[in-house]
Amino acid sequence: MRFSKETLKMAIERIADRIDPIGAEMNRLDGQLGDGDLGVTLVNGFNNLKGIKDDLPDDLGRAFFAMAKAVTAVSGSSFGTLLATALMAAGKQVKDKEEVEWSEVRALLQAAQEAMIARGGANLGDKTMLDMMDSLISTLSGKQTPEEMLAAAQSAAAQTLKTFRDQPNKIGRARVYAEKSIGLDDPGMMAIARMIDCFD
Amino acid sequence: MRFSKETLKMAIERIADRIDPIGAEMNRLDGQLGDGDLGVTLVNGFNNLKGIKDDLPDDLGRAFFAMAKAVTAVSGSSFGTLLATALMAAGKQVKDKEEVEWSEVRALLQAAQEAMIARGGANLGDKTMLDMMDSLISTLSGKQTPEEMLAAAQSAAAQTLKTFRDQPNKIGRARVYAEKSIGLDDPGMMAIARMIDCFD
Amino acid sequence: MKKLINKPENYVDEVLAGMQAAHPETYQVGGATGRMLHRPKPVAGKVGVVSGGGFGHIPVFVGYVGDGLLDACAVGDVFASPDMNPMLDSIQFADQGKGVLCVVGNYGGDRMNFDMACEMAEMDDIVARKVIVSDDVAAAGREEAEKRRGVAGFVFVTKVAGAAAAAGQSLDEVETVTQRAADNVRSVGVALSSCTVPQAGQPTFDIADDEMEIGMGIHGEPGVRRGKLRPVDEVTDEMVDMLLADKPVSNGSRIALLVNGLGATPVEELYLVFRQAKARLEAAGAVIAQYMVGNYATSMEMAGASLTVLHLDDDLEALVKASANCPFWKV
Amino acid sequence: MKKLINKPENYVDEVLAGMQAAHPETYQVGGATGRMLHRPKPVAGKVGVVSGGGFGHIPVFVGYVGDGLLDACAVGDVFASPDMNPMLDSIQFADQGKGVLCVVGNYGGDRMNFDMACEMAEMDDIVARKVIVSDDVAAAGREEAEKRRGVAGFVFVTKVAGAAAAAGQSLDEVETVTQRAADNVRSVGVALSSCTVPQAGQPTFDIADDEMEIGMGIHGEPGVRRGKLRPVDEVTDEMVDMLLADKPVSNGSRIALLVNGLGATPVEELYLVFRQAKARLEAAGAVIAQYMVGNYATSMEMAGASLTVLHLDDDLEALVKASANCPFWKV
Ligand SMILES: Nc1ncnc2c1ncn2[C@@H]1O[C@H](COP(=O)(O)OP(=O)(O)O)[C@@H](O)[C@H]1O
Ligand SMILES: Nc1ncnc2c1ncn2[C@@H]1O[C@H](COP(=O)(O)OP(=O)(O)O)[C@@H](O)[C@H]1O
Ligand SMILES: [Mg+2]
Ligand SMILES: [Mg+2]
Ligand SMILES: [Mg+2]
Ligand SMILES: [Mg+2]
Repeated sequence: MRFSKETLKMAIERIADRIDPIGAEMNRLDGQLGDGDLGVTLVNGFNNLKGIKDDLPDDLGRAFFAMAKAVTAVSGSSFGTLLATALMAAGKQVKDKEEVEWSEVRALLQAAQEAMIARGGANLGDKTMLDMMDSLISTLSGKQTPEEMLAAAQSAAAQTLKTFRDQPNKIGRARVYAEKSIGLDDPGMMAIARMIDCFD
Repeated sequence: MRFSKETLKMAIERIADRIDPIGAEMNRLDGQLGDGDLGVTLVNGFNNLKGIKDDLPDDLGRAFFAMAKAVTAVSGSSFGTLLATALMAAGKQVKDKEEVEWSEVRALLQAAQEAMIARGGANLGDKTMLDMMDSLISTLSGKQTPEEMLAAAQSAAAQTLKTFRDQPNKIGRARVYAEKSIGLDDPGMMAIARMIDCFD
Repeated sequence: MKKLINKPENYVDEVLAGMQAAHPETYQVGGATGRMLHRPKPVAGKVGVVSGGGFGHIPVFVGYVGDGLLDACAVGDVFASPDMNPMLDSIQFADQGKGVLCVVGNYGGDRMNFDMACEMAEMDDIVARKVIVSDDVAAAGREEAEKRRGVAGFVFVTKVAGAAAAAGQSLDEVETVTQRAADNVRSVGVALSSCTVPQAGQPTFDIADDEMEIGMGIHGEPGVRRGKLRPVDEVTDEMVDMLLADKPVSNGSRIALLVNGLGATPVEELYLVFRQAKARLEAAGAVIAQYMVGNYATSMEMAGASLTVLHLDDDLEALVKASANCPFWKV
Repeated sequence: MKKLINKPENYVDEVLAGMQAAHPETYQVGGATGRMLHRPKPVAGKVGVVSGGGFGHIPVFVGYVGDGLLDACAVGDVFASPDMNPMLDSIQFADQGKGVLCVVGNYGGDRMNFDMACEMAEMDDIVARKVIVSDDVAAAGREEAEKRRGVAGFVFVTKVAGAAAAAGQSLDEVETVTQRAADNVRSVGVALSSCTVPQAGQPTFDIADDEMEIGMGIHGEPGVRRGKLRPVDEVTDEMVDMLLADKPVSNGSRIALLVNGLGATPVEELYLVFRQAKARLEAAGAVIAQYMVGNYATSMEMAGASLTVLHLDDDLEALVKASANCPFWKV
């Protein structure tokens, strides 16, 4: 099976299934440094995605765009906007295709990362979800199957959290608490790690 | 000499000459029962009248109307409005005449009194300037010359003040202080008495 | 006192100067004391329509000088009647040989001074008549309706008078139909906060942070009920109930509706009042043939809103809908 | 919190319902979430013009849906950007094959969400472009002009865009002239009191009874100077000085001027501001070719006023003066 709208549907189902406890955890984490709404964004976002998962268009590009729309409908939080941005950037890469090879997923992540940097104005190293994306992109290099990719992603995610834990946040709401953020995981990074775990 | 615009001009000059001390006295008196603005009305009113006295039209009716306009320009106090009403009512009686007999003055006062009752809604006996007008109208009956009329007016004014002093005010701002007003002269009555004295 | 003003004693005259500076094609300051606002030129061949009253209610009174509305208006101090002279100036300006109708709010000073102005005008052989606006149902019961204050109903009554005059009706006709408008207009307001007369410097009345007063007058005169602030739908219900109790509608009754802001209330909130008032009035059978939402009769920085209903017949409806134009209102 | 509202969480949607109820010939609520206001029908054969932004500034943004103005507008919560979806709805509604121009205030969320909406629209082969309004000279210095917030200048920029589109100009042309309007518009405001976001329930900021803040933003963002309230002529002078220091006028410079009330300030006071601003600008050589006085960009019950100057060229002057019509503004 190649990467298709069925893959997207499955991903939504897997994450949506576990989003409530993840949301609660992320609200707590975001509340330590920010406004504590990341979990709300995640829960509402995946609720919306669940609502459209059975009606995704066959065209992968349009499927990604439909997901972006669903995500943007929930709130004005940074994570939601950046996730939607990522989905749109990925969508543009696969416009007019119904399937792509698994090995192409890495290129989609790369396009997503670039768009998120352009949209959000943060840099790599600022201790945001961008840094998580970055290590995922690195680790997926050369991986061919979903199984290989999941294993690599999980260990990269754990490693990245560890690497950044003792650095300060340099962007967004958490920047004001730069000192306080040392020793704490970035909520956006952690959210991605938790989502990856959903495929285990 | 009959009653003409020259009579009005002379009356304005006489009263305006003495209006400052009268005004101060009336402010005090009005202040005991009302809002203490009667003197202001009198001073400003006669200032305005002084300003037009040399330009009074020959037509007595129009002369009275011009005086009414000048009086209304000063303020929204009851006395000013009623005085203007009186002047207009008198003016209507002598429209298109340049002179009238002195004996007609009583009829002018009567017309003035009726108009003031219609405008202000007070009754005779309420202890207002209307009661003063009423006793002047009575006393002028049969009098022919200005000298006779002045003497009669002065004694009637004094008598009227005395008669009403120990009665309560029944209209206007002073009504609220009805009890307190017993023993005090009504400011509007007193103002008329003082104006009559100016011709002595 | 928190106002964007210069010296309080110059407030009225400076605002009038600003109004003329902004709208010279509509407003000219005139009269011996500068307390008349009039159109640049009288409109020939029609009955004149004028008004006058205390200041601080813009657009009432003076803002309604314009096409199909007032020819001239006398301006008093804040919340105080103008004296008779600018009223007479206004009548003289507006008269074009066909007579003048004065639309007058039911306040002692305004009435008395307009009475005198009309009498004075007579001396110049000008026929001037008065129609009194007394639309505030909260000010007195039905049996004493003549004691009711004039509030936002002025807007509709003036519109009818202006339109009838513009249509070339005679003074008798203009007076008759304007009187019918005055007889058929009802208003009630709710105040949430006070205004401040510049020369007084202090709020006119006190009202707690969680209170409202239903039926309060546009100068802060006492209303029928002071109580806790309620949701806007309930407040609107209470006002609609008062209006309909005073003059009911039957199925198909055609009305004009004004949802009016008192000055400091955001227009967003006026749309909430409108939404509920419309629903309630239509449920009662009324057909809202014409309506307005906005600040049409104010009390400077008073917060609150009022509802005005004009019960229409064919003539009144045509006149309310006729075109008109002033800087605050285009129909 | 003293507001005529129902439940705070329903505030925006109920006001929109009221606006549609009052003006169905101009406003229709639409979009998947009811957060778009649009004209009953798109106008064929012209470039679409849309906007969107936080609520609580009526007539900005959504009140300017109308003839010669906006075709549709996305509506956020109070003082919060709408999400991308009603923006996309608006673009899709307005597109008639000639492309769409989005007039967007310079706020992070509004910009980002319109960026996404434009990208999304591209997927449907709709060409949508953005012009950013950043007119508040108090928000940042000249060297950082791109950081300035968008305030009442939105009114003129939208007018230009709407008129250019109505005149049949191409998207390139509409974009170019609208950008020129945005580049040539400057505003500054003064706040006297705070507003209250309904869901917050408390005033957004504190300000003493005798204080004003010059340059405060329309959500209560800090200004350039907080100080004692001064006479209106001096306050106006300070604002005019700031505008002219940022972009001077020379003898004969033609400008459009907006004297805007922030919501709770009586229109009487706006005429005082106008009077002085006009005198000062004319003394500096400016010719005021077009002007407005009233509540055109508000912050709910915030008291205060703002001045906006649009520096005109022949094209901009013609577009600013072109006819337009929405319930809050007829040109
Ligand atoms: N400009 C940015 N670029 C990349 N990631 C960002 C940016 N701003 C925030 N984030 C990520 O989003 C997370 C917070 O998301 P969220 O709570 O939705 O944001 P907020 O409440 O601050 O709007 C952060 O932990 C960080 O990983
Ligand atoms: N309705 C009335 N009818 C007749 N006279 C009146 C009336 N009201 C007041 N007055 C007279 O006017 C005098 C007060 O005048 P003024 O101070 O100008 O009135 P106010 O300040 O109450 O408006 C009273 O002493 C009384 O004589
Ligand atoms: Mg957050
Ligand atoms: Mg947030
Ligand atoms: Mg007195
Ligand atoms: Mg008095």
